[in-house]
Amino acid sequence: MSGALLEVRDLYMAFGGVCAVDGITFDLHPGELLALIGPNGAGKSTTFNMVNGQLRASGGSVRLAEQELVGMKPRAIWRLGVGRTFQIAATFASFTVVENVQMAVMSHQQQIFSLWRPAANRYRDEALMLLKQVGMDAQADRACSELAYGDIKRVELAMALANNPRLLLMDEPTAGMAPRERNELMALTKRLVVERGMAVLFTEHSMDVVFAHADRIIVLARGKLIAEGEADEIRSHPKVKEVYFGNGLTFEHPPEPAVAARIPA
Amino acid sequence: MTASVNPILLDVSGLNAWYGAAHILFDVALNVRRGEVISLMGRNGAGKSTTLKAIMGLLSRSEGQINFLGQDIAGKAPFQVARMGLGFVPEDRRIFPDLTVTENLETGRQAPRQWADGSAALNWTPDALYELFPNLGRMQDRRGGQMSGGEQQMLTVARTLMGNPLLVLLDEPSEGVAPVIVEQMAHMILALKARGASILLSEQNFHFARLVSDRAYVLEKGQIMYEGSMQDLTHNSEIQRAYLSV
Amino acid sequence: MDLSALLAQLLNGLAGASSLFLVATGLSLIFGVTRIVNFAHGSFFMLGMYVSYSLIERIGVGPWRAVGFWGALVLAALAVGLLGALVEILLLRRIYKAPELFQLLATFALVLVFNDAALWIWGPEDLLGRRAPGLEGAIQLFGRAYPSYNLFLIVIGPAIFGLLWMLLTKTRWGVMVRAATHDREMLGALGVNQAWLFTGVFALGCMLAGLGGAVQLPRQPASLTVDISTIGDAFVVVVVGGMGSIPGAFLASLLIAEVKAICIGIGTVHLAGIEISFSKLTLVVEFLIMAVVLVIRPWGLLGRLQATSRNSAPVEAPLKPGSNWFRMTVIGVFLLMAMLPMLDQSLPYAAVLGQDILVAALFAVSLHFMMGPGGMHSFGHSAYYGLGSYGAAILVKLAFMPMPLAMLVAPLVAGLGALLFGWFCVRLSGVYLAMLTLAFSQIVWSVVFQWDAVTGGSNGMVGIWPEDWLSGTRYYYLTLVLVGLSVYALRRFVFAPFGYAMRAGRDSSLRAEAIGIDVKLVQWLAFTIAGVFGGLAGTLYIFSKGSVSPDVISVSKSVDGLVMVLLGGIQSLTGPVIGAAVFGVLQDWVMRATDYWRALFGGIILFLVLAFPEGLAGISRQIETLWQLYRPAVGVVRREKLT
Amino acid sequence: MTKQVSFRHVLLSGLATIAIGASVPARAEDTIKIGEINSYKSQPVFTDGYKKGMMLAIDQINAKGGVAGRKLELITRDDNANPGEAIRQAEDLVTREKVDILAGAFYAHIGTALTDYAKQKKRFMLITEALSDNIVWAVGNKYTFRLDSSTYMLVSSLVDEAVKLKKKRWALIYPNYEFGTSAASAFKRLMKEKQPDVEFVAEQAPPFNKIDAGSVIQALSDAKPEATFNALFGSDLAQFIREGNTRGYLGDQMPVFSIITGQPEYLEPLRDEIPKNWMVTGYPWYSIKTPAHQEFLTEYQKKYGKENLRFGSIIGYSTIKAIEAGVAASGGKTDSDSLVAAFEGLNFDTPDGKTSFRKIDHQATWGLYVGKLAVEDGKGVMVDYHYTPGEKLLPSDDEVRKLRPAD
Repeated sequence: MSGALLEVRDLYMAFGGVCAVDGITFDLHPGELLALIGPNGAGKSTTFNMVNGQLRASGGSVRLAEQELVGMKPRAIWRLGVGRTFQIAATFASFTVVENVQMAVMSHQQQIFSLWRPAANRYRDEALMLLKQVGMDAQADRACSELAYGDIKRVELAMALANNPRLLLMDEPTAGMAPRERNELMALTKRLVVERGMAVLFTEHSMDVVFAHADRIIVLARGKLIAEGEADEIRSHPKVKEVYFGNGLTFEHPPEPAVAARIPA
Repeated sequence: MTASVNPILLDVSGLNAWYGAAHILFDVALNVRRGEVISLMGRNGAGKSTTLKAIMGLLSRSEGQINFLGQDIAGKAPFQVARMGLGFVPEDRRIFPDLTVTENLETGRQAPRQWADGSAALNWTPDALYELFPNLGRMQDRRGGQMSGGEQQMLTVARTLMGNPLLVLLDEPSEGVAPVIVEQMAHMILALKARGASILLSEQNFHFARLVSDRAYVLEKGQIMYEGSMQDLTHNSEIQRAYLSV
Repeated sequence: MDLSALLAQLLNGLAGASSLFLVATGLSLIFGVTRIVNFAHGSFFMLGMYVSYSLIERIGVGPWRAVGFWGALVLAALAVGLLGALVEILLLRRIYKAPELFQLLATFALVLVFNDAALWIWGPEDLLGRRAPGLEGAIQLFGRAYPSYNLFLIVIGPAIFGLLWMLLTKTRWGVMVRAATHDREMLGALGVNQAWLFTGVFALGCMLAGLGGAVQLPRQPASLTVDISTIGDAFVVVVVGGMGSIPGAFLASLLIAEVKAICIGIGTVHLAGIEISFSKLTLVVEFLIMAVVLVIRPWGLLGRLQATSRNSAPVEAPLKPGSNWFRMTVIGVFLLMAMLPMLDQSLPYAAVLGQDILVAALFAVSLHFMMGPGGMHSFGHSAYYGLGSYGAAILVKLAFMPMPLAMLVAPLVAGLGALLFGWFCVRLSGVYLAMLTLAFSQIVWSVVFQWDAVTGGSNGMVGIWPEDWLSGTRYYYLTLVLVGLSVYALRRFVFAPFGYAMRAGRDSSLRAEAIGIDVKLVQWLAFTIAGVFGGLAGTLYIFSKGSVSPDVISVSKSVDGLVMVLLGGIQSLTGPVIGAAVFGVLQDWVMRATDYWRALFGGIILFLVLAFPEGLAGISRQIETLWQLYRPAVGVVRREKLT
Repeated sequence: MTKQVSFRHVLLSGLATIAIGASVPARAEDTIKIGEINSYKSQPVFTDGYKKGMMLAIDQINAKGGVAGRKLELITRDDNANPGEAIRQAEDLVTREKVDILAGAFYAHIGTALTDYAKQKKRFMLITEALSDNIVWAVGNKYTFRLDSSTYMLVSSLVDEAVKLKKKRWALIYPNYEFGTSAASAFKRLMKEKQPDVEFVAEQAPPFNKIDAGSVIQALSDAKPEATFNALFGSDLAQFIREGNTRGYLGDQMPVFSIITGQPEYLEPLRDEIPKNWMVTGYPWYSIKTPAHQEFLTEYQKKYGKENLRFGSIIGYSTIKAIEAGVAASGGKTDSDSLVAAFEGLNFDTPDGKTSFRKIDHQATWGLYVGKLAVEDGKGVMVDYHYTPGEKLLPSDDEVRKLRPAD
């Protein structure tokens, strides 16, 4: 027994002959923030979709605390304590902010098929607490359709926390946010991980965020796992530099000194 | 830098805009000269994309003066604005997923243009664009929907260039793509600038903006809070902290 | 049927497929690009017949009659295309931003207007066109006479198919059209005047429908009923083929025409002593095909999962519980309705009309329950209305159940039907789901229509009156109370967690599944609930009329419900009630006002469509927007500028 | 508050509309009001002539001073081809217009619904056109009478001629609804009775108004029948004939027995394509020489111009004549029981001669013209026809008693 919460073994996915994820293997431990990085189209979202059951893996296994997840439906996996946010944030557009979170709590409390008593006052306080954690409590009664993109991401996070997940999957959680907001959100995530003993798997394109917050990093390229390790190892990994970082000119803390003059005119 | 003596291409003043009932932009004023790359910076939700969309005529409700090449374009339909030589690259990679790369480019095609002084503007052909974006050249018959995010981002830009725009509005080009692609974007913008293109881009990535632009405007809650050269902004840590959350 | 007979029947089917393809492909094209469910497409087909008739009678005679005839076909198609362009410019262009399916309401109104216009111009009689010059006779094929005109039909379908395919894939215009299907706003930002693109597509689609009608004229007289019968066929073809897919439309029209021809060819057979009439099966065979295809392939034969179009409607506002004013209004209306029978001296008819409006309101509210919060559009809600009414009739007449018990059980019969059909339907989405509901309703209709022994066939069943102690005014009050309770209950459901789960599944099923909501199960239950209350409406209806006929399951009954919901406003919970009331009163009034009441009715709906594109219940929001739009800018609170 | 304000507006305007729509019109006490419900919008070909016929009779009667000292007044309502709507219109006519007599119905299912309504509400009802046998038999009741001849009568008027042909192999074609199916089963039963060796080799029942004529013709001709029975009409019939002519199914070799084809409504659109060898029922208004019909024709064309008559014209006219006779017989009383009593066995004049409502089943003895089709001056006409009075076309009283529930 490895003590891992999530064990991914030889995970494999093919779409009509094209191999999107090609036999990847990794572990994730409670209390750990694991970043999954790689170029667009490397298979990150596909991996996420297989872990939360939205796609059924063509091969390999995904185990959460010894339990096999492959073949289970997303909602069943969710009930086992796997929360998720999406790359393109999707809230329920005709709901208010707090209703979105209430919906998640009501689902967690198995009240979906409750037909009579109004939903508006159910678990409102719990939902407001969750919103407070992500700094959205002040906008609780706004319509979600009016929110800025970054705020929607925060609402999503609050929803994902509604069922006290053991494992949180976050697909580009800070996309569309300013640098400080990114750091704030990830710091919050890290705090939750520690407080709740959760594990988080997240994808991210902002290397500043990744290097600052991830405990460990795994790198995907063309469906294959090409590197795994802590920030320093990955930062100087030649293959990762080649396929993903480039010269790091747009990082706050570039792997090598950025020189604007190196850009050809 | 070089362009401050060049004529003004786009001159916006008193721009207000609304989403439904929400008032988003308040008296925004900015200008772009020929040959300049301008960054519109600010936090998420500050109104950067809204400004670009308002200039393009994509909002159902906006007020103010938008002068492009000496003509008032406020209130014109997006297609009219585009036909006058204003190119728009949206933030969310709105390629046409069922169309091939070549067909996507075709949707953006417009006739070659001339500047008011009679000189020819940049004239793009698919081949020229394939040279600028070698990746696209290798997948001319692939459907847009089957491309990776980075490739789609390239295609969106290339498609807009097919309209031979005199000024390109580029909405968050570095968003949601791998660092290596962001870098390519920076190369691309500088390459375009070298050929004399004018670009107004909205951007949150300060490092990216610093690399490519001459001047910057900083937006906060729908108002312009700062304008100045990129160099000045780089050294103004107060503004950076206050409005860019750096 | 021997082999030569089979081959000959297949050839017959081939000819039939062509005309079907022409009309269906235009519909598919229009839907693909504009997302408009063009209910008036059959009307354009009908006008194609009438216009070509008139033209042929003028220029298709005399020595140049051959030139005149073929020229008339082309001219008729062009004329109908031009009319389509006018419709797009004057009407549809103004309502593209309205909520989903709203354009269906506008095109429904056009059907009424065009039909009366045709009646006014061409008169009520069927007009049998001339035969095509040079193709009057028959050739010998498989030892049988085969009309030479059919050969022309067999050629024209594939020819148009080829031309369209070239147009869409090989021309710049075609590329633009395909791009507009996905994202017309982006296309506009690239410098394409999408308004004219849409006009062009709509005109082309209508022109194809007109051509389909024109080429059919030598085989079928122009008549005022072809609009409705054609639109049904065309929809089926489009859906079976896959919406927006032109090769799909071609394949589907072939499939349906051939299956029909073979059914007719088989005729009546005796199997194990049972007589089976395949000929009678043609009443419903296309809907059977559609149901089977959709169950196996949820997006039609060659269709693909529709990428979410960006060309979509505004987002619905969050639900708000009714204010005190609203509650008082509701109570007021309820009391007013309760007073109607007391007016039997001054307004004796008020209660009669009130009764029908109450039933219609329940029907509309139950439909809205699944369409609005549930996000499942239904073109076949009449199935449950019909099951409720026939359920009651059969329980009373054949099972000798007491009337009150039957009233209780019959809605459950409808619920059972919904449970069964819903299981298949919720696996689909969008227009496909809607069309599968239509298929099921047509299947129920055809069973009821032909099962003489139990349902009384096309004549229906009679003598289903309330028991004496519940008749007359008492029955009105019973209806009022039951409808009131039902509407209240459905409203409660929407405000309860279940209603939230319905809307969550509608807004984003991906996200809903990711927070543990079994979206399909929620939809299935919602579908069934809608079926039960739709059934109750049918039950209430039948005891007020005393008789029932298959009309209660007809497509037009479903369409009436749709019109009420859309007229009232699909994004509002009060919408269907207002829609039903306005629809009922309006129709009752116009039917008496003029002989051309259809045109008047259609005209009024068109006016309402243009004036209130969010439905009648959306008036308030429009007033709000107007108010803000013209409010002087100085009133806006400005934020402090940081310096 | 905008939401509620506008909601209130909608509501009030809705109620106001109900109120205006439902208000009682002024009543003229001295008229006998006839409330007539029909499918005006759905069946304009028939109802146009029908309404004209009714108006002609009313004008004539009122010009003579009315019936029993009261003038006649006609109020028509469209039923939108829907039985539920028809019932509501009946209620409207009764409650708001306070009509004395209800009449109407074109479609069988609407006629059936109104028949049952009459029974439930104990209202006198004259079904004018709907042909279903049920109306006088299976669901027949004390309060309902029917003017036009029934499906059974149409079929039975042709059977005697059909038997004379001594053809063994028959094909049947009819629209797939009650009119067609009951006509076909009546034809088969009557033929079997009179010619036991008859065989029905092909049977096609296309959906009404949606025939696929080419396939149908081929399927019929593949069965090699010697004669055909047809109950198609309207657009289906036109397609059947054109395709049948082209494919050589119809013609000299193929005798066809066809109900209602000779009615001008269905004959005129066929123009000169009338096939040979058809025996039909219909209404040859252009060549009926009886003085009564001549007078009707003259008056009709005087009032409406030289236009062609329809079968609807004579039905509409005779409807009013029957009501006139009924009211006269009841001595001007228009309560339902008096009218029922007056109508049972009532004799009345029509342009086709004396007709009566049978006491046993309330069916009028409306007669039928049976003859051949021919083309004259490029138009289809009936020739060599004879008139068969209705009483000869109905089954025996014993059989009727079995078919009709006791009142």
